[in-house]
Amino acid sequence: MTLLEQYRLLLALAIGVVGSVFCLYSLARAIGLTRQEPGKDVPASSGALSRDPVWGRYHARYYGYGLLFLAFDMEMAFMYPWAVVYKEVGLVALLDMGVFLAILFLGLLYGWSQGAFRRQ
Amino acid sequence: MSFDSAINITGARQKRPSVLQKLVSRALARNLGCLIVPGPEIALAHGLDVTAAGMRTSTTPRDASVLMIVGELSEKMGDAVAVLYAQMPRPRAILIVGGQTPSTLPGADISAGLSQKGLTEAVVRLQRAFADGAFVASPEAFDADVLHAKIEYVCPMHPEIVEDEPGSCPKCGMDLVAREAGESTPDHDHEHQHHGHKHDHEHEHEHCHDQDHKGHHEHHHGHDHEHSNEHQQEHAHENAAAEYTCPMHPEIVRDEPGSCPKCGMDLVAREDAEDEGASEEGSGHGHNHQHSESDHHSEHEHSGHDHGEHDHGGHKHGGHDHGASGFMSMIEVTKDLPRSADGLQMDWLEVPFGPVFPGLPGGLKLTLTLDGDGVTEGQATSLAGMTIEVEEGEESEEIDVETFIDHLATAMPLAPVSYRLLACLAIEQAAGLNDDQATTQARNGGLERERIASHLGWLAQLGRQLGFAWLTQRASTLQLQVREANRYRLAELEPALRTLGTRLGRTPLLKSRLKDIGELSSEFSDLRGPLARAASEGGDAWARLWQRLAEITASLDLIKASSEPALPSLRDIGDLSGTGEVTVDTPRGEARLSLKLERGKVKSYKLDTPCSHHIDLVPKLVEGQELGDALLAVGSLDLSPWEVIS
Amino acid sequence: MTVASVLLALLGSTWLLAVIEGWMTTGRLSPAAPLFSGLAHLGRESILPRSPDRVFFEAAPVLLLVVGVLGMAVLPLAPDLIIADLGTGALFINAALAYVLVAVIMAGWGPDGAYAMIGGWRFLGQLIAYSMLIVMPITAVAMRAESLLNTAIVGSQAGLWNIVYQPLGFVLFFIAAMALAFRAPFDLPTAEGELGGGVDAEYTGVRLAVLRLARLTLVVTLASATTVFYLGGWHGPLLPPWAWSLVKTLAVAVSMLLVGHYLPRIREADLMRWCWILGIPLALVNIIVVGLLILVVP
Amino acid sequence: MTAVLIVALVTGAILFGIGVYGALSQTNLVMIMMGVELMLAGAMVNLVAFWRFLHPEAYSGQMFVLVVMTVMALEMAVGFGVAIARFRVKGSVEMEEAEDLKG
Amino acid sequence: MYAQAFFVAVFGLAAIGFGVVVFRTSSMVRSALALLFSQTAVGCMFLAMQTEFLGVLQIMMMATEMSIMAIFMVMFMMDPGGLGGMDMSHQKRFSIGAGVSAAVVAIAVALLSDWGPAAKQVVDAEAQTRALGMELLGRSMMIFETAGITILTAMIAATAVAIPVQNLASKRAKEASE
Repeated sequence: MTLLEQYRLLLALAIGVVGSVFCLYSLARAIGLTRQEPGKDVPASSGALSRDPVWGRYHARYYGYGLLFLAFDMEMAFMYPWAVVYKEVGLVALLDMGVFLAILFLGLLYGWSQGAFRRQ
Repeated sequence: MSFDSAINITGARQKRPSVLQKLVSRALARNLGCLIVPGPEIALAHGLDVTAAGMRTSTTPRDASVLMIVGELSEKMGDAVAVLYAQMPRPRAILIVGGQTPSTLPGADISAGLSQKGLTEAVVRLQRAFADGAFVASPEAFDADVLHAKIEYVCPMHPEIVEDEPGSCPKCGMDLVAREAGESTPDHDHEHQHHGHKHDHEHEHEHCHDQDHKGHHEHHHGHDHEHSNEHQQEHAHENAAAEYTCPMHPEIVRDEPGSCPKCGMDLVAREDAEDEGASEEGSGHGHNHQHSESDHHSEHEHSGHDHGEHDHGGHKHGGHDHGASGFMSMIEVTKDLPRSADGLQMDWLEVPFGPVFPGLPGGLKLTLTLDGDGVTEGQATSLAGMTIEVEEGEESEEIDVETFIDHLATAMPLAPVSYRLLACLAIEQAAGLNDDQATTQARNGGLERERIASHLGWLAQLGRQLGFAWLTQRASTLQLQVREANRYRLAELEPALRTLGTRLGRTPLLKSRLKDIGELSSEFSDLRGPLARAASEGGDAWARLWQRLAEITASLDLIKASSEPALPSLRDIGDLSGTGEVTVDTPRGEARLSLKLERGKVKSYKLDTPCSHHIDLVPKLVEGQELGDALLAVGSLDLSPWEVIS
Repeated sequence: MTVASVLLALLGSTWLLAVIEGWMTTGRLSPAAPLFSGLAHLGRESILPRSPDRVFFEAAPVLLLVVGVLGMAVLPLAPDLIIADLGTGALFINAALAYVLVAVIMAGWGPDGAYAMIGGWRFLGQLIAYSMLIVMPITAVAMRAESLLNTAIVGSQAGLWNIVYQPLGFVLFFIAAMALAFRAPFDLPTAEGELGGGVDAEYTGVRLAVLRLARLTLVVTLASATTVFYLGGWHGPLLPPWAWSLVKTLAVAVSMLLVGHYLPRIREADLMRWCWILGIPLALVNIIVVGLLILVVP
Repeated sequence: MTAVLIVALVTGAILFGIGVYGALSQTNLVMIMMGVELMLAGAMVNLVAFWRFLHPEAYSGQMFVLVVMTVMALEMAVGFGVAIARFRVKGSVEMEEAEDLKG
Repeated sequence: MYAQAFFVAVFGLAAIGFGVVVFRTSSMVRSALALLFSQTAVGCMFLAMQTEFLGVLQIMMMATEMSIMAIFMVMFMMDPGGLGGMDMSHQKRFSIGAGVSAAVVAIAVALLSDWGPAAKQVVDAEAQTRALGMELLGRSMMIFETAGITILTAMIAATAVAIPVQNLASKRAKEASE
């Protein structure tokens, strides 16, 4: 298979899955429709009928991790091509990546020392 | 067993011609998920094993098809049950085990006695009902008062004015604005409830409209050199400036009319008292480069209505700065909000946990104010607790002693033996009877057995809270076995009970999960029972777990040393009079009962239970905790909402 | 043909997993239970919450299912039993599984309910914790195989499985995979005791059925990935290759369920701290150890 | 053959244009960053198209895309850092309210 | 080859469509996820252009990064749910003008330039990744290491700016003020 044929197959697979889910939905519709009743459509909150919208400014306590993750995550963009040729290149590759990771690790250590690794 | 010829379920679905329906009905019958109200721990305390009866337990109404009500429900729980039932997808049915149907629900589909046998039979009938009647031609509609938003009308300036009808405020003459009645006014007249939904739509409509107005306003404020006449106009407008605030969210303050970003309600005018500094901040040169792109809009389009409100609102003339920049100022939204520990001001949410929440004892309503997934404050109330009139006046009715004992025991479904014993002891003391060695031993045996069962119930609840399925299964099985075991059987179960402790000690993650959660040092005076005893050893949830496990072992030893456990029954007391005050160490701590006996009848009594005190610890325990930790801290108190006396 | 067999294997494994899950919760082993449960879900109403973000609400279960299937599509069951043997297969499965997060956030935000929303945002924190532990162990695997082709990765384990060659990587990957599938003890976004169902809470009827199916599919996919990366894929004596793949996949999937059964839920703060303070350094150590091994042992 | 290149370049140009519009028109720091992300995405499309259709043998083209991706991530990390700091001090990340940042 | 052009165009349209949604919806999470899917479509375009490693990388990185963007949007926007439907933009005309002219200029360059003959074939994904790896360790090694330094700088900058200092001195000052 060429590359494009593979992607087409994957795309077709995804579309097929979506299609079969829709078939399932229409089957369920054929069995019956949802009856509109008071209270039924309010998000369940354990016996209390809380109607207030909750879409507010949410305090994500992990933003310290989040910031470091955004940066640190990029490391793997370089790591995969590196890993593939690692055996071929040998020691130089190890040293290269060692330096790269050591630099990034410094960043992690700095973040840790500044208290980024905690619930804010 | 005989079946009624045709059982229909009240929550059936509308029938549509479909070949699949027969098959689907069968599948539904075989896959009954039941939501237990008030909670699975009550079912276990009554010795009901739902899984063995052939249903699966669901933790949310969304995944349940049977609403199973165990025992009597209080009035407040009736409302909660109606909400839960409404939120279950059809087909759904109601199963009542040992109680009455709450008035908020349609009649029970199946009722059963409070026994495993009754439950099993009921489930068989339910399955049949689902197989036959999951789809009917015209299903009953379900509706209850509690499901409707009540609209009330308040004066934005005088919050104490609350009317049922639209109109104007008797104090200031402003138009009253509509709002959904909150939980703060539960006894509010239901007159307008049926307009609830319609009203919402109207609102939405208005609100779109208002957006337009806001848009035009925006253009007004652009400092655009091409439109110098607009500039003048702006000044004219500013002189008439007032603050606009949302009647429901006082933290929303705007310089222009519009709608509340949180609820979409119209903002109402109010006198701006102290926003000088803040709007100074928000103003300035920011809008200098705000080019007006609105030539095609009529610049004079703002509604007379808005101006009308200004006049009513009583604005402050002059001295107002250029505060109204073109867009809504975020600074103004956030400036009055409380800050979290890290200095960010986010929206706080008030979220109900309970009364039927899988991680908390049923009947306990915990309302947490959440900042992200952290708790800033919390409040616990019991919706199931008994209410005792404490007045000791002459007019209070005399209660027959046996009735009194039964009443007390059934009112506390999580510890019936303890309270039965408490009542017996108090009455006997009032009657002046002396202790009798054999009876005391048997009674103590019963009490200790209940302690074991109760602690096992708590362990199962802990497992539910922690998603620790093994613990829940193991502890529930053991609880069901211990509940009515005799000495011989208890001796058989002893190795299993001890193993449970060792297994828990070896479970990874458990210690890190429980350590330092819900710390209560011994300086709290209100602590009783396991809480007080654990306070000396760290006083966190981890210490409480081990305290309860140690008590299970200790109780086993006590039972071994005493005689056969028995249900306490009252000895013959005759027609004596007197007063008695006794304390019994129930599984949750010392309960105290003092009563006055007159001619063999209970004249008046006073009950003091551990949970009434423990529930007051909740706000302190949850404050500043992560959500899961806060719930765990509340759970580790082992509150029984029934034993909270108000 | 290949597509059909792989999908059949996926469906079969999911079904077996559902049976075992039912066995663990009810104590009854009934092979027909998943079928009846699915039919029952079809028969129940599927409720739409009032004024939700409907696009998100509808898309989330479907996206989760698509992601699970696409992940499975790049994993080989036998040398030639693979739907698409992508040149970057090991990376592709990562990319597909990243959308689990997107689906969970959608499911959390969609219904405008407090429990669901908190669950959705919690899972983002969980991703920040586990994500590096998925990526970095796979790098070490790719180092040994000198390729990102999943078939080449299995091929590189002909002599010695990676679980022996790099046990540290296996442990980290297994834990991270469980966190990705948000099964207990990492079920923070759907915690019943803490969030009353969380992101699952608003789904009913047929949507719930799709969601449950998707979640089980996800477990199978991750188990299959573990098999491919660490357990030597189709390698094994006697049985045909595809059978070995299936047996190993099922064993890993069941062990994921079992581990969850015997552990309490982890705290989110602990999960994040341990993953970053312990997990990432360990993953780096794993890479360096594997690197040295590759250089030293020919 | 060049048809694909043209299609890709046009797409990249339009994405870039949308990004420019977003970055200029939004008042919120985070939204401005979204505009920048879109601009970078447009640039990446162009880079990949150039690599694929003009110089498939020069892998520095791919390397360039990697660097752009890194820049995207880092821009977000620093941008969010600034946003948090700003929000903490002033309670807002609206750029119109950010006089002190303009200097 | 028409198929290739077709798929590039389809995903290009998807990227543009989602890109437009980013600035047209008032719900912030929608906006962030629209950007996510726009970037995903860009990744799919890469795939359609047979640049597999970069495409898959783009699809993966953007899923996590844009989701993190979503939470920051929710944290800092006044009305993340978009319930009020407010307009958070300014200088619309100028921006539209700038955006359109930028796009037009770029399109004009794309259409008017002579790009010369296009390469017919590329090597398969496996070889591409390998070649990229060799590039990384060969000619572009300094770029790679510089990227490391840049990432470090960004990490330090982001942490230093965003994380509140909680050393002893500030804690004491806080206590004193209370």
